[in-house]
Amino acid sequence: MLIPHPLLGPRDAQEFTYLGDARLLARPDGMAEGAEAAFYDYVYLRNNPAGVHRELWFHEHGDRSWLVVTRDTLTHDILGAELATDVVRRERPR
Amino acid sequence: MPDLAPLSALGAETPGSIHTGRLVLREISDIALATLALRNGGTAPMPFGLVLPGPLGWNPGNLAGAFWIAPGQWMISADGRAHTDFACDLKSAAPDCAVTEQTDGWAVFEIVSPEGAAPIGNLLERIVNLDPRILNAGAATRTHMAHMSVFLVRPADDRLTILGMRSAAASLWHALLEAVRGISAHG
Amino acid sequence: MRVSKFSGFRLVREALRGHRGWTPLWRNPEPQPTYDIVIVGGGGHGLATAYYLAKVFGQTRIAVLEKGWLGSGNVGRNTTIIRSNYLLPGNQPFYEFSMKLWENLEQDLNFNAMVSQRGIINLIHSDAQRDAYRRRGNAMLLSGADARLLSREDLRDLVPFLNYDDARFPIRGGLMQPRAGTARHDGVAWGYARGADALGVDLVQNCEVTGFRTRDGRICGVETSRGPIDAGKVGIAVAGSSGRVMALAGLRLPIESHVLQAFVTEGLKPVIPGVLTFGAGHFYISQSDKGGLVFGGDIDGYNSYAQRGNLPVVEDVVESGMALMPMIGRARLLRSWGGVVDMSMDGSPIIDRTPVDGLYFNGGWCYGGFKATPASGYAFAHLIATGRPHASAAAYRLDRFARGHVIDERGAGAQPNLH
Amino acid sequence: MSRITGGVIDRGTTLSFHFDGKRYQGHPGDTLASALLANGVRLIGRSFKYHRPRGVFSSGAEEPNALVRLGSGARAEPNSRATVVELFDGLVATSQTHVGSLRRDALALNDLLAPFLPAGFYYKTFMWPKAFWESVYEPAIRRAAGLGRLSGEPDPDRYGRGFLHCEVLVIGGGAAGLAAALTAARAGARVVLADDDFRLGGRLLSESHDLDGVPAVEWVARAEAEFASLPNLRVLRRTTVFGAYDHGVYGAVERVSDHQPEPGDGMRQTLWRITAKRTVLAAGATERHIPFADNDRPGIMLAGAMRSFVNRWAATPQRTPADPVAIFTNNDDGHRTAQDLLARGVPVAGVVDTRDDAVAQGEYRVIAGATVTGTRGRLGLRAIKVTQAGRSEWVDCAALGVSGGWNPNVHLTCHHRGRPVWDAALLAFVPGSDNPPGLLAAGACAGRGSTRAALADGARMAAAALAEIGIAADPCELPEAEDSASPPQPFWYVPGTRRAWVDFQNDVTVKDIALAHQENMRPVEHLKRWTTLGMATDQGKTSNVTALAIMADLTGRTIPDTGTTVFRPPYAPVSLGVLGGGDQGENFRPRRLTPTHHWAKAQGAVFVEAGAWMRAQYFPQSGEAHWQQSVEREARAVRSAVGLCDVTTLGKIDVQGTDAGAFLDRLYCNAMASLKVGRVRYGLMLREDGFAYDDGTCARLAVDHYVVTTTTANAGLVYRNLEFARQCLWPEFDVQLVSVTDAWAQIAVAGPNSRALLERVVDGLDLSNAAFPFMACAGVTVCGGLRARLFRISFSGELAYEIAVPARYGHALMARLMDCGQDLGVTPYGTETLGVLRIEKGHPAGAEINGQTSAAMLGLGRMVSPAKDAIGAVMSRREGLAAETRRLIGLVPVDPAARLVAGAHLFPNGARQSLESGEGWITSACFSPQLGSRIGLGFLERGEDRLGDIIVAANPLEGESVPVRAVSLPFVDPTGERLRA
Repeated sequence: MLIPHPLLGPRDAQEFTYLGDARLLARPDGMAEGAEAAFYDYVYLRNNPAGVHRELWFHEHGDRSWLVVTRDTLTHDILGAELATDVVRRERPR
Repeated sequence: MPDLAPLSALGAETPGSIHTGRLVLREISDIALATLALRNGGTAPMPFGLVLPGPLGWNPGNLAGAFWIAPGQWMISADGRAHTDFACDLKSAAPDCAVTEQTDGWAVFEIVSPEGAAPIGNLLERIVNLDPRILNAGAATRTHMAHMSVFLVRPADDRLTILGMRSAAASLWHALLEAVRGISAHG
Repeated sequence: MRVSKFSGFRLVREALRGHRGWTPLWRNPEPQPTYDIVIVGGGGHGLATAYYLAKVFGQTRIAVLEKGWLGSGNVGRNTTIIRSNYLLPGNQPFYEFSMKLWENLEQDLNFNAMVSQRGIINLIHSDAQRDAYRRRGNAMLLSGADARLLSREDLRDLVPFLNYDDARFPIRGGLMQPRAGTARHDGVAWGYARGADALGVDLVQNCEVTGFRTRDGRICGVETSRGPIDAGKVGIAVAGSSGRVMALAGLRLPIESHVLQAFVTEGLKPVIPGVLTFGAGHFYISQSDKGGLVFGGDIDGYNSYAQRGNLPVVEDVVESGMALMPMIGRARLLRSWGGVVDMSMDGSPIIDRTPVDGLYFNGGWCYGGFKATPASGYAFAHLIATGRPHASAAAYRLDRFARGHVIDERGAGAQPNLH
Repeated sequence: MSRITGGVIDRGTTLSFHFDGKRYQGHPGDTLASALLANGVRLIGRSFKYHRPRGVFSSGAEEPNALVRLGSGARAEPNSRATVVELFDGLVATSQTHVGSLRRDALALNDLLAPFLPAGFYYKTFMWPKAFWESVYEPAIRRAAGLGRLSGEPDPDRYGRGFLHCEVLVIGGGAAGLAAALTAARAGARVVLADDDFRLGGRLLSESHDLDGVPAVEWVARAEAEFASLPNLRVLRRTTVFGAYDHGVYGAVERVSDHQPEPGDGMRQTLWRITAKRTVLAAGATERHIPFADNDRPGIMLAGAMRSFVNRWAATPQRTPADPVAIFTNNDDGHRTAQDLLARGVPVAGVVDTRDDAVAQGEYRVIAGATVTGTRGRLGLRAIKVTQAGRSEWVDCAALGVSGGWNPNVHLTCHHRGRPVWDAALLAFVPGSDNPPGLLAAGACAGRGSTRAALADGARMAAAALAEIGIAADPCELPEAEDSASPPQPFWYVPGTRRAWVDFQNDVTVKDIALAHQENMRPVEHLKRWTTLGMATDQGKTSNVTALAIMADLTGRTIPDTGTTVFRPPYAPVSLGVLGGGDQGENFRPRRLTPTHHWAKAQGAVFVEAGAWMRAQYFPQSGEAHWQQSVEREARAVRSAVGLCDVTTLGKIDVQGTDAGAFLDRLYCNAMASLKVGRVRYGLMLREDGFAYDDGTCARLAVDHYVVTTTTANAGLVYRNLEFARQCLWPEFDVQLVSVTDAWAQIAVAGPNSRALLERVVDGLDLSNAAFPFMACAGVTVCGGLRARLFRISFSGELAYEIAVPARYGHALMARLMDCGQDLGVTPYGTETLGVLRIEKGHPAGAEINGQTSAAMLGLGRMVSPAKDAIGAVMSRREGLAAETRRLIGLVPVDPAARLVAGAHLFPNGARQSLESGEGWITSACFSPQLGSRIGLGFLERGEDRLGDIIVAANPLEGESVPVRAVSLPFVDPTGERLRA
């Protein structure tokens, strides 16, 4: 597999470590009401589609960036990759 | 000056060196290293007048060199200054950045090809899964090699510098020698 | 219906009359409009469930719906290992129950699935690992299973071909379960299929479930590629596709789908006696009766439904094998394949009711579904027939994650690719 | 000898080789198969199940019959296909799969028992008596099964790995591949041309046609000459591309020195991982046969293979060139063989053609509308029975070429689970529309198999591939070449009552397929698995499509309705040696050495693997016969004087930034932001699921600068988690992270004399309790100005420090501390003693924080701050974790002499022992020199309420059951006086 790193171009997937569903970016507030139910959902119920999946890869043997990679789990085709920090800043404006 | 004698990463009082096949492998033990990281939202400084390069970039500089290692983060190097507190000097030159001493974090091996670029290319294809076009002269990157993380810097076509974890220096050295043997086997 | 009883005597008789008397192993029935129980998934677990529902729990009017051919899922693409060498109270009694069913399976099914108890050895490479395996071995004995702690000298006698000389991670001993071993994977599926068919279960191939029908929060049937089928109860046993199928019922699962590769070499004369598991790299190996070395290692590590993996894992697995037993260097890889496995969030399976009344779920088998086949079928049949979990599978609850009663053998936490 | 003239072999050089102990001669350019045939050797092996005598069947990778064991000793390689083994001087080959001699195989008895051994027979028997399966039946089956034998010795050869990157990978060096490579390389693209064979040319070498009026060999030589001039083209000969993986990655094995007697110092094989933007698959086609009665005799082979042997290797398939040869075909290609045989002076007994309208295309007899219905010749073909219009005759012949049409080699197109599609005109499966992305099939493997079509297709596909990636290219000019297409008649097998083999190696016959049909094993995968068809080492290359056609015939359905055949990697068998071709033995994985490794080695330390690290386990001294003695001495030294231990392996992470404290507050379950500069705090990290994850210390060097430590095992993982938190969870924090584990050598200086010792090396710092109390830290210098970091922390429970210096000075500092501490009783200690000291002190380590335990179980529940959000805090309060009542306690055996081991399970005294009734387990145990007894740590139900109780530690695995007393922790210095001394 090749992961299209947004800064470094296509790189061998062996440089990366896989984490999983990009929903893990959306950590609930631990101090909020009902945090336990929100955390159950966050920790255990990952998206697991047969098709397009947004997922987290860590460039362990590279620039140590966390990436959000969009990949089809049926074909392994990769549709895109972004720095996770960019995704978080965009999707969770503060 | 401390009255303690340093040891090279390969565990000897003098750096390792070997001329094998078409390549010369040398341990470099006197290079000073420190990482420089921008504060959140900070802008890139020019420590020692050095322009910090972008992704995959390496700038040899004059007083110090730099290569990009991560967004907002560079490895700054200075030849022959391993015995000094280089991180402290760098911090003075870039006071608004996070500076971390790295001189002893890395084993540095230099590979020189007296016959030009080809043997370096042959070596690279034996050790790392990188499109050789990524690592043209003037480029640097980190990748995976023999179950280790390494930085590769290509100062010139006939030259390659490899930085590996200091603790794994012997394993890295061994892997390089094995790869060189592989090239010889193919002639 | 006419069922061919299998025996050596019968084989001789048929040989003498040109094998004209053999009948189909199972029928190809058209699906009926209504069943009491529909099992979705004609793999090992689904077929075993149907068999035990009919045989043990006296259920009738049962159908198994399979989207491809019987046994086309992971029962036909695993490394055939059977064992009950678990640590935790939630797991070990279940797998030991499975082992006991394995031990009588062939006589029960009148089908030789080649259950072969040649033993499994988990190698020990450090003192800490020995301590952990001692705890596990004791758990096995305390649950009525068998276990032996082996010294390095014991191992040299049993498996002299390992690298005892210059291994990066020296072999310091092993934990053995002598009753563990292998079974012929396809044979298990076929034996259960034939047994279930003989008891009147309709095995419907090329029939994909495309939706669930509910009434007042209760299941009342399934939509399929061959039309709607009414059912009083529906059991799901589609490991690898669990997420996809349960999504049709609107349920999300604490499961990720991953690809696990497996490998077999060309046939070789006997060289590996039982099952061996490397403790310092992920590698396990046995030799089939036909002579192929059957081995595997880690999952590729990324979500996948593609039933194929990538080269780095192939290299990694074989590298571990070579480090462990460098004598296999001259053997050749003949075939590799990938199976989609349900990796659950704690590495242990789920056999439970669902929020939909009458809909039951069986999945999350991670690497370990094959060895569980008999007990999984039995426990699932028990649950479907009686509404209560079988004693051996009582911990496999769907709500254990929310409640904090995880069964985490490896202590890896909610990270499926680490289990 | 049956060598004829011509061929692409070097007759000027003679090579000697041995087969089954007998010496033969061949030439460079020969394969083992061609050389054996040239020597008149026809019987080469035995089949798997019935042990039928077998000879060469093909001339390539599809060979099912001629399998031999190559070489001897540790280099012996079983199951080698003689058809692809390149001959070299001194080659030794041995036949396999027989008991006794090859000619008189005792297991040939199986053939007589064949009626009792139909497809799937073993599923139906061997069940009675039950115990006999493992004791009698299975061992007998295993002994009889298997093909060749491994030596059982470690593989002595080295294997290489490498990575290639190119714009175009061309797989196959035949007509299509050569045209593709020329086209792509001339356009300037980086091209890799990989060919299985040791000589480029593919089928061009096997055919008698000219190209541009010159023999094909000459045309190939010209192409090769041009290749040599193109630096952007890399030709990999003897290289099999075995698998198509994701994103244009292909696996290939180059057999670097298999054609040499010994690899010498070099590599045997290299595994190439090739990353290509586009791939032109030019893998050719494989001829199929037509099953008929007794069609497996030595001397019966594929007609195209026969042409290869005659044209390329000048070897004829019969014992002497004068013996007649027959052909059985359903297409024109069979006639081509007859023509080539005649052209080379080989007598042709006749061509049996299933087509009614077949006519001779040369001076030979054609028997049209006829089939072969029987054969004679147990160890070598003597005659065939030909049936035409119900009349049969025996025709004498010493060899028979069979041609049933050609199957495109679509294998790699299926590696992404693509399905080939049925081409009704070609009567063959051709690549479908779901090839691996970027792969274009060209030539015979795409169903365009005439020489002219293959050349044109190769050039066209290469140009198309380049166009897709934006490189302009013109298809190379093409030579004049033959352009005949010869689709076969749809004739798949000759029905009959005798056995007709479909899969030769596994002995699957038409009857077996019929029985599978009768027993309802009709889906293709059921058919294959029930009969073992296609599961042999040829992976069904010569049998799958034929079997499918037979099943289609039996079910009355079309072939595409019956199924397709899908191939998985590898395309051809690949040695495990090369797949696992990394370093082996002690170099299997990198080894991390501590800065004092060489010093410790010189002291005679015994080392132990700690994850990737090697650590000193203990330092034996003369007179110590057992490690336990060394450990007791070391532990006593720490408790009474001072000990030194290299603790560099603990992970160290530099955390900087204005939000570093707030950031660490989120990472640790306890508070860190409140830590004062110059102080250290113990920290516990949880996983997000609430279980304990890792522990270590957090030292605040400046307001915006912390250094945190992790356990050795989790250093990399914790760093990854920190980066996750920094980049993905709280990117708004100003935090910078760098791992500095290797940069600093860290040495624990522990024991009542540690202060006195350190005062001798630290430059001018007041180490008194008041100035530098427990949990203080500071940047200092040592030994005359070397920058260092000093932490007053203690894992042993003694007055202790850890001192860090730049790694290159670790060795010298250790030596210095030893030198100047002699009078203080300084003693180096290893990980064993470290373990003893921490157990005495009750500190949890890897056995306690094992991923299954909670902070509460560890007795650290109060550290989980309810006042802040931190990773894992919420989930640690789930019912299952909150209700957990097992607690970490100390354990001592009631009988001080009793053995106490980790891994024992805990039970109430006198209770029945079962897994469910267990109340906990012992996590760690050791002999404590301080207490003079074995001691242990363990988790016990309601442990904190049961101190003083006697319980039982059960270790049935080793037949032990030991009464133990639950005690409070720590065992040593419960009030912390020593620590704060």
